[in-house]
Amino acid sequence: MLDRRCDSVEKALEGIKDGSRIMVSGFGEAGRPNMLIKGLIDSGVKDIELVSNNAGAGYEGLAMLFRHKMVRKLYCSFPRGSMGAEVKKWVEEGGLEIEVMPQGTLAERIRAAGCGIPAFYTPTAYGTKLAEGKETRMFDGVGHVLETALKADVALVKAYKADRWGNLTYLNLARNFAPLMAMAATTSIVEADEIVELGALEPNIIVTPGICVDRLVTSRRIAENEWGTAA
Amino acid sequence: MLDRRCDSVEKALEGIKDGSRIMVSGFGEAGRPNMLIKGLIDSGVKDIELVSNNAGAGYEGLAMLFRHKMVRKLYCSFPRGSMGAEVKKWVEEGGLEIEVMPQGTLAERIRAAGCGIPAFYTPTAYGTKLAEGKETRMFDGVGHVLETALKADVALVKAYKADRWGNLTYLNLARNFAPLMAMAATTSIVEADEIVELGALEPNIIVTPGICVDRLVTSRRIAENEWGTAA
Amino acid sequence: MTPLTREGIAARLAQDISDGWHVNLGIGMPEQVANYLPEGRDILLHSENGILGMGPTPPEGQEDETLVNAGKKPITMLPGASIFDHALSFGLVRGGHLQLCVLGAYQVAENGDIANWSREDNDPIASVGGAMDLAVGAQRIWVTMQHNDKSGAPRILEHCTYPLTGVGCVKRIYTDLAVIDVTPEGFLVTEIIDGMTPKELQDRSGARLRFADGVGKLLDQTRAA
Amino acid sequence: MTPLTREGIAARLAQDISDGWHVNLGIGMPEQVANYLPEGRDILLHSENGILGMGPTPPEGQEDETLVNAGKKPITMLPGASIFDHALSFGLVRGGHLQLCVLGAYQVAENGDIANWSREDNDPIASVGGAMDLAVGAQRIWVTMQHNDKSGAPRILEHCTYPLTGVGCVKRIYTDLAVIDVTPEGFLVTEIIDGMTPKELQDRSGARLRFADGVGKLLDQTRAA
Repeated sequence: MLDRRCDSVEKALEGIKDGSRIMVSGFGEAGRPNMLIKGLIDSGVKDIELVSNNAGAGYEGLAMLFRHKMVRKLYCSFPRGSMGAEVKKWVEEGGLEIEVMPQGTLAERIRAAGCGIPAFYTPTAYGTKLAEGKETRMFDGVGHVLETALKADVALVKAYKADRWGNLTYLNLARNFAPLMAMAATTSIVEADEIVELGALEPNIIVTPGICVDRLVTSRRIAENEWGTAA
Repeated sequence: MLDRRCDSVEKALEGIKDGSRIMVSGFGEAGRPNMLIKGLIDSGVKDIELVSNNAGAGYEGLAMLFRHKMVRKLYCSFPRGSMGAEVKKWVEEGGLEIEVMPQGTLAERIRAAGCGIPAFYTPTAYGTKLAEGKETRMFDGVGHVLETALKADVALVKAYKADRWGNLTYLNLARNFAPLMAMAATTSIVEADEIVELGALEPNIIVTPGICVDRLVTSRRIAENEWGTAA
Repeated sequence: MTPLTREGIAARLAQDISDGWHVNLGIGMPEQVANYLPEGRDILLHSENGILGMGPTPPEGQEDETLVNAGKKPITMLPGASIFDHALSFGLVRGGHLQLCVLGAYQVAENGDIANWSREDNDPIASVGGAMDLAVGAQRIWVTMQHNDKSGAPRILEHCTYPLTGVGCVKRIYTDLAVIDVTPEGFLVTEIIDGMTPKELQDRSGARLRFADGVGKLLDQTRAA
Repeated sequence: MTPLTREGIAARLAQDISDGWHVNLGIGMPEQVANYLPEGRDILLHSENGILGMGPTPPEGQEDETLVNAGKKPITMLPGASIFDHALSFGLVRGGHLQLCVLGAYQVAENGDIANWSREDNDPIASVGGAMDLAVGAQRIWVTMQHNDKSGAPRILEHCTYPLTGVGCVKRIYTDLAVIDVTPEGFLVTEIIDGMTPKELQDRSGARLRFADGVGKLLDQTRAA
């Protein structure tokens, strides 16, 4: 019987190695898998290469991965934010490396990894400093940049409803990067608001087919005081 | 007021020029916009470059575009079929040119056109005769072929439900190429089983946002005897 | 001679958006355009994080954490809104489907170059977001900005000095002083605030301006809306 | 000595599909594998036209024109089925998400090359469908075919003579006479029908066969199912 449900967050996150590349879904707080992020912090994994549109904010959620110095490298489009000054300091101190890229390029690179496309040309960033050192090529007289697939060892993804095969739906703008990341990682781990009976999700409204998902847990909201303290 | 509905099939198809490249959604009969195909035949447009996974069958629907000698070139993955012998004859007589490509490459080339990606690398067909003459490149020791976006002047698309802004849903396996084609053509023309009030489609289940659609008509089943006769 | 307020710039630009357009409004001043869209037009707002048909800010207390815009501010959905993932969202952008994107800018050059994401070459947290995708992808880029920076330096230039966001993509600029088209022959002023002379505007600009026949008056439209 | 029927080949292969696998079955003999899937395993069938969780043929009169497989035959949906567009469908294929694809073949070479789409170099309507995508994309390619063609010529070869579908991708072959792994050292027979000697099988093959220690008996599993 195919059943991707796990009994605990610990089991869902089992086997994540130091140095792993980990994608985390979400745009701002919408679609952020906070329970899995908390589990990742508890696991003590180190030297993460994090793929996330931004770096988080405040003293909860994604931001705590940085405050606990768990992140070695960040692939993102928008490292600035309310935590900008601190992020800048961590980079200047040498503990954190950042690869900034346009948001659409980030999305398409992740999508490409999931779809078996190793590289593609995009007009985005041509002629700017984000294209420096990259291969370029003209198509129909317009400059384009060659971008490569961005895959990961692990994806942590927040979903709305799920079934035991791992079929997923998302709610509103919480969808954002989640379907792309679920498909682009070797091991995709999902927290869903609700796990429903097989067959309860209408086949036409499923956004991520279960084939993209490896492990599944029911989501729980992490309270402010559970995040602990860190730099 | 944004209202993409047209009063008639004639208006929906207005302005299609001889020599246009036209995409037609559908896989077998699932998702085939037969009312628009019939309208295209009635319009008498010539020298079409047709993009469709296959060539149709029998004496109705897509097949009639060929029987009426309206198609100059076909981009597809599977020209064989119940009409295979005739298709072969038309090619050998010189009236029809066929560019065969793998089905996934066809889909991805159309998707690329809609998404502003002029070219991408795929492992599909590497080392086969369908890659002959194409640019190739190794990624991680695996051979890949460079494929380019396939766009069109017009897309004829079948949908399930639509609203006046052109938001679309599809039913089951009738989805197939439709969302990709709607996005890849300069003018996308849709026949929908039902046109519902704005707001009646739940935002999370819309597959094609209205921005991809230009003209919209309510679908009507074309009876067998309406197709007329031709070679 | 009264320069437009930020709201005035946004309100003026809003008048030029046609019925049926799909529009992305950048973070900051461009967002305010949403408050001045002319009545009776269906204008669909796109946000990079995956929506078309974005509605106004919800009443306090009715915010939903799954309904936020690219600036992470709470939004609502209009009837007819649609939701999609980030790949499709930027497919729509890059694929040229949006009729308009309004961006803020530090600088615009006379060839249409725009600089709006970074003011230093080695900022370790320079943040581009979706600006470069929008710059190359939207059918037209309009810019809203103050005509001069806080020190009075011009932002309308022969060449941008800050790192570029996009090359040759800006079609029109709305400032507190003027509306300016970017044409193959350079900047063309089509509207100017009452009481300002062409020479005064030229003196506050860093590139040669041409003036359209019958330059119009740039009016405050905030009350009209 | 009774060679397996087409159904027998399909039934034998079906036994080797693990619980939880997502599987694409090619048109023709591979499709019949669906009729012999072992009880108690969740095996999700994929079809290129956009479904996972394909169910059996519907009863006559209950066909739905929106429910067809890649061979355009009527299907049903299992509880837990999901629908997606052609780009995502082939993204799943090309991206290596399917645990298995079963293809028919004209020829398989000892390096794993497969030829299954065209028997002449200049067929103007040579039709590839999704075979090349599946050949490069699935985690493993298993082939079902008759050991010899109608004229008795071998289809297991040192080199394919027909146009290739994929390079070096076949992992295992199920024929009416044997089950054969494709290994870095060439063909390795793991099962053979009762009463056939290794020499007889070798004589009907066009490349050198090796035989596993304790080669098993290839049994008819059609009744077991």
